[in-house]
Amino acid sequence: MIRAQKIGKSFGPLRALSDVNFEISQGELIALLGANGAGKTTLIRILAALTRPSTGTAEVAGYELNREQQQVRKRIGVVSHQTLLYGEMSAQENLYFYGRMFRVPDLQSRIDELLGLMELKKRRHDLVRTFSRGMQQRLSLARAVLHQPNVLLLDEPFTGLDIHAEELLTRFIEKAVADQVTVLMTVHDLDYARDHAQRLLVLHKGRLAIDAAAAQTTRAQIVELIRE
Amino acid sequence: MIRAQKIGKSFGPLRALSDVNFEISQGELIALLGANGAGKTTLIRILAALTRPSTGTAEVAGYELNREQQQVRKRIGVVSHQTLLYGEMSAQENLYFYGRMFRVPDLQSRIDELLGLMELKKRRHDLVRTFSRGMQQRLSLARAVLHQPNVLLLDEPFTGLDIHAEELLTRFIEKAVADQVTVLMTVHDLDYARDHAQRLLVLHKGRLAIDAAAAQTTRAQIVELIRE
Amino acid sequence: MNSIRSSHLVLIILTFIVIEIALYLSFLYAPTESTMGDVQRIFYFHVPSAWASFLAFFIVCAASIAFLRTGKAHWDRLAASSAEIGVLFITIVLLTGPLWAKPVWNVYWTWDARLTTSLVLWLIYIAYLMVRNYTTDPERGARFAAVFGIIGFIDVPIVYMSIRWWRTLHPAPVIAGGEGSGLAPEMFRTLMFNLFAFSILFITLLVLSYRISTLEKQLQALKHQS
Amino acid sequence: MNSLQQIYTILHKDILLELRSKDIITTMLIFSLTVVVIFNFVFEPGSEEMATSAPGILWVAFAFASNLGLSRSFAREQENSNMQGLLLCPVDRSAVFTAKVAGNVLFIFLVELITLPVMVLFFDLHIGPVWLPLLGTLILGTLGFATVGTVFSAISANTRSREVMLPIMLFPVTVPIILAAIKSTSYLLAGRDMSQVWSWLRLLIAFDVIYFVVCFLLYEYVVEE
Amino acid sequence: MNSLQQIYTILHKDILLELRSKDIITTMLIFSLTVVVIFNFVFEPGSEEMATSAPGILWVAFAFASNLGLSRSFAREQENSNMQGLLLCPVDRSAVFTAKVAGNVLFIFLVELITLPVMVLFFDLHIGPVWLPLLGTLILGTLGFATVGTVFSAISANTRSREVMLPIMLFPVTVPIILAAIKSTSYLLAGRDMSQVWSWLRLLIAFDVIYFVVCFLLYEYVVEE
Ligand code: HEM
Ligand SMILES: Nc1ncnc2c1ncn2[C@@H]1O[C@H](COP(=O)(O)OP(=O)(O)OP(=O)(O)O)[C@@H](O)[C@H]1O
Ligand SMILES: Nc1ncnc2c1ncn2[C@@H]1O[C@H](COP(=O)(O)OP(=O)(O)OP(=O)(O)O)[C@@H](O)[C@H]1O
Ligand SMILES: [Mg+2]
Ligand SMILES: [Mg+2]
Repeated sequence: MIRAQKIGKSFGPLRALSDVNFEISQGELIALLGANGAGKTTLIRILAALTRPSTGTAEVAGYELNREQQQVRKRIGVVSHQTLLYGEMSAQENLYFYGRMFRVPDLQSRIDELLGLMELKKRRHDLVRTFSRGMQQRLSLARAVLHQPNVLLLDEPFTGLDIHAEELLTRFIEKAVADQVTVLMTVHDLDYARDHAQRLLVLHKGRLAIDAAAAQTTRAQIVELIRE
Repeated sequence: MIRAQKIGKSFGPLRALSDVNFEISQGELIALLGANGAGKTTLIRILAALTRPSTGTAEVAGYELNREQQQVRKRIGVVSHQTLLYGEMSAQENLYFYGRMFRVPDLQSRIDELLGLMELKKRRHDLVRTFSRGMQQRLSLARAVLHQPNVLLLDEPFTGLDIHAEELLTRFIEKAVADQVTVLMTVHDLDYARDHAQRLLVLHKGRLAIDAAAAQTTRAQIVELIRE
Repeated sequence: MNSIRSSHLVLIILTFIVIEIALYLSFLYAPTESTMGDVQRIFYFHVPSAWASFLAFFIVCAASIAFLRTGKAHWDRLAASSAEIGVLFITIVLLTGPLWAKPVWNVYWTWDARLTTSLVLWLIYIAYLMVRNYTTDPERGARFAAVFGIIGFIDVPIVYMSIRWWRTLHPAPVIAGGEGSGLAPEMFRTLMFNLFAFSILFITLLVLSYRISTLEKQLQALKHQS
Repeated sequence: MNSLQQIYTILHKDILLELRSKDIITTMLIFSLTVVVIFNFVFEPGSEEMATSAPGILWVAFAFASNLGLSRSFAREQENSNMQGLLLCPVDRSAVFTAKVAGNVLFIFLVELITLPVMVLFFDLHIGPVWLPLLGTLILGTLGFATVGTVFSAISANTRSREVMLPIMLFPVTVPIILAAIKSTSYLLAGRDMSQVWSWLRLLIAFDVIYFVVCFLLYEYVVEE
Repeated sequence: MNSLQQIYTILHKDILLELRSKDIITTMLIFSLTVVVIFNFVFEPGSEEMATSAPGILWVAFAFASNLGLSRSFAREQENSNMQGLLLCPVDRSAVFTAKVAGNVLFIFLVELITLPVMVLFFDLHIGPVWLPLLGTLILGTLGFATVGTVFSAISANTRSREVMLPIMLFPVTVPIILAAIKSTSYLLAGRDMSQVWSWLRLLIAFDVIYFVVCFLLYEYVVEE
């Protein structure tokens, strides 16, 4: 479902990514690991068609990223460092807007379902700017999965979530994976990644240093890469 | 070092905090826990004199919050959900600016020390807006401790940090506490809080539900509060 | 339930009587002006409205200072109520003026000193109301409005004087206008009484509006508890 | 067209945000009044100049107000990188462009419609016989301004350090539009021959068409990173 | 004074940011030049009107340009809630105020200094004999404008539709300053008696002092949350 070929990205003199190659098949749950500044966010943004790679190509959800952006967009759900929510609209209105943009069928009941899942139902009519950090993150997750994407690209999705929401999200991801959704997510919690992900991708200074199942790498190996 | 008396805060009809009372003495490391929206950030912001409480008073670092703000400010270090950094200035320039504002003696060597500690030395001359999330968080931590405050108010300080930086910060906090610095920090990781903090404060819907040493409460008790 | 207090009732009745008298004086007692004709009777509402708005803006400033010093919310509510009523009265001035201007100057508007001044004042206090309403946090909104209310009021006399030196066309002051302001005694008496009547009207409106905002606040508080 | 519904959705969202806060319209309205008042101090009262410069003041007020409205309208897409959220949606860039232009034209035109009568009173203008071509001028000027403004505000909103770009680009580039609009308005108000007016109006239409086509084509390069 | 160093630190930071991006100065410059150009077209070139209204146009251009500069200068403190960072520093609010006013005066004055020669050319003004009092007028007008503007930009930054709220608050309140500045400028350019000019300049000084004192006292209520 995701295939990255020789992806590289430079910001001026700085090479954020070089020669990244990997493949992820449908229904896999992959954790993207790496030190701060390793290039995880940059990679996710490239796969989400938010930034163009300097070199290389990628295929997401069966479509070529550069040529068939619309098709890709329909099929991916993205959580990024920013919430992408409108502060002056309520939770409900934000979801409604994105739902319409994605032509989600039977939108209202889908919104109800997701607000229920994220336990935001009581606050659905409050403006998003009054939400606490964790509440915004929850809503941002709801926004990302609204249109039932086949591929989820999650950049530190657990940020700001309390342990209860963390469990909810874990269960949600597990269920999605069981439904053959492909998930690529960055996390800093190694143990979480090793317990839940089927495979680990570890970036080290912009290069893909490890691409292996959790059982095939030791924790120490990864820690060492992160420590530099 | 911190004494909160009957603190309450309303946002229009919403009561974010009601009747919060506690005391923290010098050199204590306290974890502030609670579900998303429980009021942790609001409490931290009040103690940092960034928001006025609707009711109640507090004393921080030996000074009354309302009357002696300048004295309080000199003695506290704050990490908040925002980085408070200038994106268009370099790491070095940001620290230099804040250092001058706090009249940090021997500033240049202090900056070197902190950039070294946070492992940002190589990037010191890059603009902060080009930093990755974790790098920004590291710099934000350096900014907060620049003037060697007696009291640290840390709102989710581990956000975005990789495991290596997490260890660095943990060690830094332990050392600070050994030097009689008082630390109040919010975290979502219960196990971390129970392992490291001397005492736990748990907020539940704006009220202080638990104020006890880690040994005196069970994990389940706290989890239940967070689950509602 | 005493939704209307007896003191309020007295005020309302007093206002009613005084306004009736004012109407009588303006339309029946005062003589018709020789050159302008009956339009001139606008005068008896035009000038007192201007006076009432100045009074209102003065109260906004005083209450704002009190609010910033004490932090007591009731000063803020007083300032807000007074500003709203002040804007109402200055709007009346801006409506009656052109109505009068069309027949006598043959245009609705000209960029004369007094007219421009009134418009600037209107803009200042519209901005005052907007600052309050556009601030996302109500507590800060109150503080911002108070600051703006004070700085804005410094302007009331300054704007008045400076523009007067700049250009003028509008009639000179009648009351302290010295010789030859040429007002018939009946007219003068009517004007005086109307000034008094509008002051009473202003006070009544202010008291009631303040009362409403107090009740609104209590209602909010009740909503919290439940 | 299959993106019509999405254009509508974006437009609807912008209108919703506007209705909620009434930001753009109310503030632009008061603002254009303020501009008129301030510009008055340029002239001696009742002077000839005042009458002849009314069209200029009118359009400058509209231009400034629009500039503010435009920058607000894009600032809204910036707060939480919402523009990226829009880019994640499966929608053509051209649909986003069209929706944004439509929203901007709508708001600016509404403000002009409300301000115009006030200006007519203030400057004692006689628009009775020419109200229809005047309205046409208003729409044409607004269209050109909003088209260019939409692209430029996207540029200025997207590229960080180039935050300055909106006014820097907008004013010089739209000087032809503003001028043509001022000219035709003043000819109309002065009761000049329609053929003279028409030559300026034609220019205005030409600018509008050119700007729209160019902006439509360029927009996709502007919104992406 | 013990906060002198902090005032300098804040000012230094603002200058550094400006030198890096140059956005405030460029924006203001382009803007005021555009206003002049547009007005140039409003009037018939070389006409009487043009000469008599030059001081007005000059000041209106400066006022609008300053408005833009002021709002940008505050927007910078907003990006990552930097104003909160400043509030965490142990520094008097009045020091922050003074530093911000100083920075704003500096930037605005620079722009005026660059724009002035252009205006002199465009409007064919003869400022030779009066350049010194003219400069004084420029500084005094700028000071008053920047003082009030600094307070208001802090307010407007915390309102919805912040770009528009600033001019809505700023312009009506600064009418006396703009007026006095226009008056003394036009008296100077018309070669009137210095005593007449002086009466307006005195007024300008009085306004500046009053506004500065009041704003200085009120600033602390504005920046806190
Ligand atoms: C067109 C809009 C007009 C506006 C905005 C306006 C505004 C005002 C204001 C604010 C005052 C009170 C000022 C003060 O007491 O110092 C005033 C007073 C007065 N106005 Fe007007 N006016 C307008 C038109 C007119 C016209 C057309 C006339 C009559 C020809 C007129 C006659 C007067 C008179 C006689 C006074 C009392 C002067 C005094 O006692 O100071 N006004 N006007
Ligand atoms: N817009 C940009 N301009 C310049 N450099 C950039 C930009 N964005 C990212 N970088 C650089 O690219 C590198 C990778 O950044 P990225 O955000 O992908 O890291 P990351 O792995 O997500 O880190 P973190 O764990 O801290 O989120 C970093 O060195 C960063 O400084
Ligand atoms: N400016 C505001 N206006 C209105 N409500 C607010 C505002 N700030 C916070 N709140 C509300 O106050 C409550 C407490 O928020 P706070 O940010 O303190 O929570 P928190 O404990 O920090 O949560 P999180 O773990 O998600 O960061 C929430 O219900 C939030 O919606
Ligand atoms: Mg990242
Ligand atoms: Mg929080």
